[in-house]
Amino acid sequence: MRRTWTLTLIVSGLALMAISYFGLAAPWGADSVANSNPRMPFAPLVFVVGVMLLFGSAIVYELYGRAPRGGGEE
Amino acid sequence: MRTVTRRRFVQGTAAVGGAAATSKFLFDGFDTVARADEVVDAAMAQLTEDVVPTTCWVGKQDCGMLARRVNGRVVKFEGHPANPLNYGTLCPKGQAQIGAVYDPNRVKTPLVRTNAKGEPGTWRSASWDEALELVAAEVNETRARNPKLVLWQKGRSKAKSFYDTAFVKAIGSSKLGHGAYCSDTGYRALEYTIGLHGVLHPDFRYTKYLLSWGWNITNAGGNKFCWLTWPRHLLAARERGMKIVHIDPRLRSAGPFADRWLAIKPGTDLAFALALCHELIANGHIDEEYLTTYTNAPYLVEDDGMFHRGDGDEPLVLDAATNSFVPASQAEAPTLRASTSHNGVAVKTAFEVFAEHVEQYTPEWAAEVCGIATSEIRRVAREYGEEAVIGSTIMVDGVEVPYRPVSIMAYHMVQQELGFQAMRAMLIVSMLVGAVGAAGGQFSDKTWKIDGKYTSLDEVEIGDGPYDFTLNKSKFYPINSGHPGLVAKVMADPERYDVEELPEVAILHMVNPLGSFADQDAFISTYEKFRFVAWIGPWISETADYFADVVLPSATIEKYEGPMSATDLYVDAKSMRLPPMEPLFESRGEIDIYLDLAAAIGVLEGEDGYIAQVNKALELEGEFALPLRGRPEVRDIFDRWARAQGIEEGLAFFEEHGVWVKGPVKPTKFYGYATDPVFGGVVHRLYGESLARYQKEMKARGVDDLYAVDYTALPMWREPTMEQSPGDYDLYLISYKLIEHKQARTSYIPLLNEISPGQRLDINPATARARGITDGAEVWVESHNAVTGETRRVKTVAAYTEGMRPDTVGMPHHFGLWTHPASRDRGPTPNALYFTGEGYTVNTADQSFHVKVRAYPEGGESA
Amino acid sequence: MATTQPIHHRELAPQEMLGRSRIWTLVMGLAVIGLVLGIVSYARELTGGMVVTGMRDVGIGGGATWGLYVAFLIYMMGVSFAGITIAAMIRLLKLEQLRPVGRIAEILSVVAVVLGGLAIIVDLGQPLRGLVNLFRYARPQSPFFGTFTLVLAGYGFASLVYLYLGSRRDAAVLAERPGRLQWLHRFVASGYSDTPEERERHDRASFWLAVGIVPLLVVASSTLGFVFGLQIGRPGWFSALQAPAFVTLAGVSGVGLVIVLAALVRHAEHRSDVLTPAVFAWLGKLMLGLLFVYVYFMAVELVTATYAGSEADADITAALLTGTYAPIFWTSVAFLVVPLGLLVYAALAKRWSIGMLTAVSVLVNLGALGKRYLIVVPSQTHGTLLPYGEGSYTPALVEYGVVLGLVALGVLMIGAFMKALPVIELQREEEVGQDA
Amino acid sequence: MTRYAMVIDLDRCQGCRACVEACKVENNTPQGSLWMHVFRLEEGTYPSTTMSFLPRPCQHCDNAPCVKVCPVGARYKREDGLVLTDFDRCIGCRYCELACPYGVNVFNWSDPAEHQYLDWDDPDLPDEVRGSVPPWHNPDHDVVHGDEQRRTSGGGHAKGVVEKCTFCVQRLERGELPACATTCPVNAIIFGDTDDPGDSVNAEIARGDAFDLLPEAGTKPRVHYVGGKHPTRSAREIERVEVEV
Repeated sequence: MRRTWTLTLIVSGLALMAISYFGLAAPWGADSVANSNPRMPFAPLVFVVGVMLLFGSAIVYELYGRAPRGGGEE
Repeated sequence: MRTVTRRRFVQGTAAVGGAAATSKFLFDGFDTVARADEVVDAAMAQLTEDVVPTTCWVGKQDCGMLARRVNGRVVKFEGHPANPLNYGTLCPKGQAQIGAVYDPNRVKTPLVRTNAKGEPGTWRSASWDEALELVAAEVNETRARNPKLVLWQKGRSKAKSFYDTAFVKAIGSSKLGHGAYCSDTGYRALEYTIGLHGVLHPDFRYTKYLLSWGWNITNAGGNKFCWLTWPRHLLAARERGMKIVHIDPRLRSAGPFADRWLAIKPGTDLAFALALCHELIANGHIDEEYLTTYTNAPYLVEDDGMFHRGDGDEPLVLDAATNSFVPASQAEAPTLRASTSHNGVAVKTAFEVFAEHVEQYTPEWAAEVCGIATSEIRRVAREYGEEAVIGSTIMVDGVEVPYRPVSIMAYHMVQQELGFQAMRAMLIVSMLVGAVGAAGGQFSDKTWKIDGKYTSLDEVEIGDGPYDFTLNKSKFYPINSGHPGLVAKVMADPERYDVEELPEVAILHMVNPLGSFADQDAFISTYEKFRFVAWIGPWISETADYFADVVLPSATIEKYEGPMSATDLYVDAKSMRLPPMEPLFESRGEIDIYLDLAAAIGVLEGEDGYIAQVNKALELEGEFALPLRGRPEVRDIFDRWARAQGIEEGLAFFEEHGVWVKGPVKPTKFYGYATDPVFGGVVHRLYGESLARYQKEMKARGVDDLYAVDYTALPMWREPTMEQSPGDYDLYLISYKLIEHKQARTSYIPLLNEISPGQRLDINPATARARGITDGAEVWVESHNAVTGETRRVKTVAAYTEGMRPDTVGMPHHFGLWTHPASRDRGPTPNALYFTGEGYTVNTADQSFHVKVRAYPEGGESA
Repeated sequence: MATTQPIHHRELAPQEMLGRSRIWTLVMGLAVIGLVLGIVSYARELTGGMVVTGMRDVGIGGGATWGLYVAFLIYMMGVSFAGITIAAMIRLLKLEQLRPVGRIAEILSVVAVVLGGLAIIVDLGQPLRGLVNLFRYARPQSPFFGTFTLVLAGYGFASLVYLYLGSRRDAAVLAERPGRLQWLHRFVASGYSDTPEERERHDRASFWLAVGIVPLLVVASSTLGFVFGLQIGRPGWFSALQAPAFVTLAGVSGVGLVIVLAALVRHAEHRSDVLTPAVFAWLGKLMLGLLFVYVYFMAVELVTATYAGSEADADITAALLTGTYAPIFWTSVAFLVVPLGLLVYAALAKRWSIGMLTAVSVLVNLGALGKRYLIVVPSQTHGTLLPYGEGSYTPALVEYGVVLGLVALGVLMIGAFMKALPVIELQREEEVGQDA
Repeated sequence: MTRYAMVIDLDRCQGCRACVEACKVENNTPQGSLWMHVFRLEEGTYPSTTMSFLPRPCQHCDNAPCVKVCPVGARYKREDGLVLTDFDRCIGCRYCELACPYGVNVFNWSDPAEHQYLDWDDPDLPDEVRGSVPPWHNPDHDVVHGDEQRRTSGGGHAKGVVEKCTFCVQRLERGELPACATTCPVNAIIFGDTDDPGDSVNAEIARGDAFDLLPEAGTKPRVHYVGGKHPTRSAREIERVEVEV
C-alpha cells in the first residue's frame, strides 16, 4: 500500500510536470500572441505542484500510516 | 524670490507616508486583468476630439500645423500635409513646442516690478488695465517731448509684421530689430549690389554644384526658410546628383552631406572669394554678355575711382559698335575690358580695374590666408567655372532662361568684420559666370523683387551730426543696419559718437538683448539708463528680469497671427496662425495687446491711428477697410484681409483648410533673367562707386580709418582686427546653431534640453590634448578685444571632435539664460565672449561673431 | 556488539545540543543588525523606486540593468547546488566519515535557495506582480522559467524534504526530553521510532531522494547558466562554456562554505570529536578537483575571448584585463588560483591543515562572488553592439544594504536551526556503544 | 494579413531628432525615456573625418530575443510584426533589456508621474495640468489595443516596468503612420505593409544597398536601412543625449 501511494505520487508528479511543461504552459516560439499566454492559466503552478508531489512522495513513503504527532509507538 | 511665493510641486507626492507609498508601489497595476477593462471605461467616457489647423510658433518660418485636441486641450501638433513649407512634417522644436505652450513658468498675469532695476526682479500681479495704463502714461510723457525717444524693439517678427509696425507708426517711436545680429550684412551687400533683399541661396531645382559656404546644413536654415524647408530642397537636388563643397571650419554643420570639406580659417572668406575671382578670370570663365549687358562692369572709371561721366551725369562706356564713348544706357555693345583715355582723362572699364585688382589674390596667396590647399582652391574655381556651362540656356515652364547650375548658399557666415565686402565678393564670383538669377544659379529672395534700398544705399547722405542714437547716416556707419549693440555703446558714451538725445522709454517685444545679443556687459550697463521699460512676452526674459518695470504676458501659439507666406519658392501659398485654444492663464495675443496699448495711449482711432495704419499695412480698402472707430475684433481683421484677397468664405477658409495654396510660381517671378524688365531693370553693381564716395566723405569728416577702411568700390582684403590680439589668444571662436534649439528661448523646453543638454566647447582633440584639456572636462574660454585689450572668460565643458579645424573652437549660441528653471545651469552663452563696436562691428553696423580666444583647463588659469 | 535499545534509554551527550557558545550569540547579534539594515534599505528601494540603486538602462542610459543582486543570486544558487550535492553524495557513495557535515550541507542548501529567491524578488521592479505572474504566466522558453520553477520550487522543496527526513531521528531523540521546543521536535519526529525497518526505510527513501535530486541539480544550475549563456545580444555571455563553468564554480564556492561552517562549528562548539581533520581533508580534495576544472574553464574562456572573440568581446576582455574591471578581475583570479596552488601543495604534502582550508574557502568564495559580478556587469557596460560608448555601474549603498540583509538573514536561519535541532547528526547508539 | 515594416534612408537622415521628440509627445514617455534614438557618429581623424547619423527605433524583430526571454509573456510578438509590451503584466525583471542587442528597452526606474518634465516650482501646477500628466496626455494610452486587448501603447504607465517603441500601435489602429515617420522633415523614415505588394516600403527593402542592424545576431529585424553603411565599432558618438531617470 505504502509503495502504491508513493509510486502514484511519483508518477503523477512527473506527469503533471510533463503535461504542464509541454502541454499547458505557453507554447515555444516568438512569432504570435499565443506564445505569450499559457494554454491554461497558472500552468506554471501546476508544474511546481508536480515537482512537489515528486519529492513529497518520499515523505509519504516514510510517514505512511503515522500520525503527524506523538513520540514513537508503545 | 522672483515672483509670488512658490513651493515644489513634487512635495505633494513626496509627503506621502512611507507605508502609503509602499502599498502604492506594490499594488501599482498589480491586478493584471481587471485594470485594463477599468481604464477602457474610464477613458472612453465623454471624449470629444477634433483637429485645428494652425502654424508653428517656435521657429521662424511658421510651418503649417494641425493641432489634435481632446476635450479642448491640445495633445499634439503635427505638420499640415498641404503646406508647401513642410508638407506634413515638423522639426524637433515644432514637436516639442507643446512643452512651451503648457509651461507652468509662463507669465500668468501682467506684472509690475516691486524692486530696484539692475538686479533680478521681484513682482506683483496687476490687472491688464492697471498695467496698460502704467505703460501708456510713461510713453505719452516722453512722446510729448520727442516720440523718437520711445524705443520699440522686437526680436524675430512672426508672420506679417503689420500689427507692430502699425503701432510704431501710430506712436511715431524709434525702432530696433535683431537684424544686425542676423545676416543683415549680407542683406545690405545684396541690396546694394543687385537690389535683392536677402542673402545667397541657390535655385535648388536645377543647381548641380553648390558651395555650402559656412552653411549649417544639418542644423540651420537659410535667411528665407527654416532648416526644415531647405534640407528638403537640398536632398531633392542631391538625389539629382548635385555636389556639395562645404566651406566651413566645422564639418558637423554639413555632416555626411559634404562631398568635399574645405576647413577654412574663420574670417578669411573674403580672401577665398577673391581668389576664386582671380581664377575664374584667369581660366576665362567669364559671362561677357551678362557682364556687359546687366552690370556696371563696362562703365569707365577714372583714376580717382569715380565713374567717368564726361559732361553729362550718366557714366560713359566705350561702345564697341561705334567705337565711341556714349552714356551707358545708349550703348549697343559696351566694351568689357579697355584701358584708354577720353578727353585727356585716363579711363579703364570697371571690369579692367577689377581684373587688375584681383591679380594679387592668387590661389597661393589665398592658401596662406585661408589655410586651404592651393590645389583645392584651384579645383573649386575650375569646377565652378566649368559646371557653370556659360552660354547655355534651358526651358523652364515654357520660358527660356540662361542655365548656370552653380550656386552659393551663405547665411550667418557674413556676420564677420569683413562681412559686407566678403558677401559682395562671393556675389561677384557668381556674377562673373552670369549665374545671378539664372536657372540653377544664384538666388537671394523668394521672388525677383527690387528692394528700395538698391537706390537709397547708393544715395546715402552722410550728415555732420548730432546723430540719432542709431548713428543712422552718420560718419561712423553711413550704411546702417540699426545695431542694438551699437545703441548700447552710444548710450554708454553719447559724446564720443556725437549723439545728444538718448531714448528714455523702451517697449521690448520678445527681444532679449541680455541673453541673445553679443556684448552682454554693454547691455546690462545701458538698459539701466531707460527711465521705463515695458516687456511683452510669454516668459520673463533676462532683460525683463533686470530692467522691466511692467511685464505684459503674451500668448504663445494660442492666438491669431498672420498672414504668413507659405511659399517654398516654387509653390505660392498663404497660411494663418489660428488659436487651437483660448490663451492660457491671463495672457493675450499680441494683436490684442497692441490694440489695447494703442487705445490706452490714445492712438487707436483717427486718421493716422493704429487702425488706420493696420488698414494700410494689410491693404484693407473700401468695403474691407476696418472702421476707424471702435476696437476691432482680431478675428475680424483677418476675416477682412482674407475677403480682400478674394476668398469669399473669409477667414473661415483658413479655419477649414489651414493653408491657401495658390499654385506654382511662374519662372518669370523668380528668374532675374525672366522678369520684365530683366533683373527688375536695375544695373548690377560689380563696381561700388558710391562706396568709394562714402569713404572720401567719411575721411573728410575725420573719422578713424577703422570706420572707413572697408568702404571701397571693390572688395579688398585686409587682416581682421581680431588678429591684433596677442599670440597666446591662438584660437578662433565661432558660434553656431543647434537644430534642437531656436535662439536661447527653447532652453525653456525640457523636452529639447534632454536631447541637447547644454553648452560645450567643440575642440579638436589634438588641440585639446596640447592644452591638457580632456574630453568632457571643464574648460575656460577667454576672449580678448584687440582694440580695447579687454578680456572676458566663461567656463564650459570640452567636447572632442575630429570635425573641427585645430585652430578653431566652437560653441552653440544657445543657453546662458537664468530666469527659467529649465534653462538654468546649462552653461554660458558665447555672446558673453564676443565684443561689439570698433573692430568687431561690420562697416554696415552689423555684428561680427568672430573673436580670438585661448582655452585652458579648469584649474589651469596660469596656462 | 550492537544490541538495539529504545533510544530514550540513552543519555544525551551534553555537547550534542549546540548553539550555546558565546560566539553563537555574538554572530546572531550582528546578524540581527545586518537584517535591520537590509530591511531599511529595501524599504527605500520600494518607496523611492529602483532609481535609488546604481543600476541604469543599458545603452543611452549608459549603465548596467542587472547588478549586485543578480550576481548575488547566481552565487547563492551555486552554494545551494553544492550543498545538496555534498549531502546527496554522502548518501549515494556511503561516505560515512562525512556524515557529520551532511546536515550542515543540507541546511546551507536550503538557506541558499531562500536567499537566492529573495534576491530575485528584490531585483524586480514589480515584486508583488512577480510573485503572482511567474506562477501564472511563466514561459518554458524563458531560461528564467527553468531558474525560477526548477531551482526554487524544485530543489528548494527537495532539499527541504531531504533535510526534514534526515532530521526526524534526532528530533525523536530530543522529543523525549521536556523543553520549550518539545512540540517542534515531536512534530519533526512525526512518530519516528528507531526500529531497524524504520532506519532501513529512511535510508532507502533518502537514497532515492538523492538519486532524484542530483540530475535535477545539474539541469537547474545549467538553466541558470543558460540565463546568460544563450544571449547573442550580450557579448561575453554567448558562450557554450557558461553552463558547465557555472556548475563547477558553484561547487567550489559551496564546498568552501561547508568547510567554513564546519570549521566554525568545530571551533565554537568543540566538536573536533566528529569533525575530524579527515573530514576536512576529504572536502579539501573535493574542492581541489572542482577548482582545478574551473580554473581550466577560466583559461579557455579567456583565450577564446582574446583570440576568437568579436570586437565587442575584445572590448570586454580589455575592460576585464586592463580596463575598468581589472582590479576586481585579477583579485578574483588570484583568489581562485592561489588557493588552487595551496590545495595542490596540501595534496602533495598530504597535510590538510584546517586553518589553511578555512582561509582557502573564504578566498574562493570571495573569488566566486567576484567572478559572478564580472559575468553580469561588464558585458552590459562595455559590450553594447551599437556605438553607445562606455557605460558604468557602481552598486549603490542601498544594494549593499539589501545584500548584507540577505546574508544576515541566512546566518539567522542557520543559527536558529542550530538552536532547534543538532547541526551535527547525533551518533547512532551502536557508535555510542563503541565509545562506551 | 498585414505585416508592418520600417525602412530608414540614411542618405536622407539629417540627424535632427525630430522623430525622437515626435515619439516623446505622441507616446507621453517620461523624462529619460527615449524610445527612438538618433546616433550622431564620427569616424577618422582631422582632416579626413567622416560623419553619419543612425536613427534607432525598436527593431521589432521577427526572431526577437526579448520575446523569448520574457519570463511572463509581457513582451510578445504580434502576427502583424509588432513587438509589444503588456505594461500590466511586466514584472520588471529587465531580462528583455539584457537580451536586446540594440539597447531599445527603457525601465521606469522612478515613478513616471513625477518625471514628466513638470517638476518645476509652481503652486498652480495641479490646476494647470488639470489632472492630465503630461499636459499633452494622449488618451489613446488609457485603452487596450489589438485583438489581444492588452494595454500596450504609450509609456510611463507604472514604476518598475519596462517600455519601448511600439511602432505607435495606437496610431496604426487609427490608420496613421508612426509619429516618427509622420514628422520626419526629410521623409527618411518609410513605413508600410510588406504583405501589400503595392506598398512603397517593399521597393525600398528591395534596394541593393539595404541592410539590417547587427545581422549576426540573427534577430530578423522588421526595421531595415538603406543608403549609408552599418556603423563600425570605431565610430564615436558625438552630442550624446543626457537622460535623467
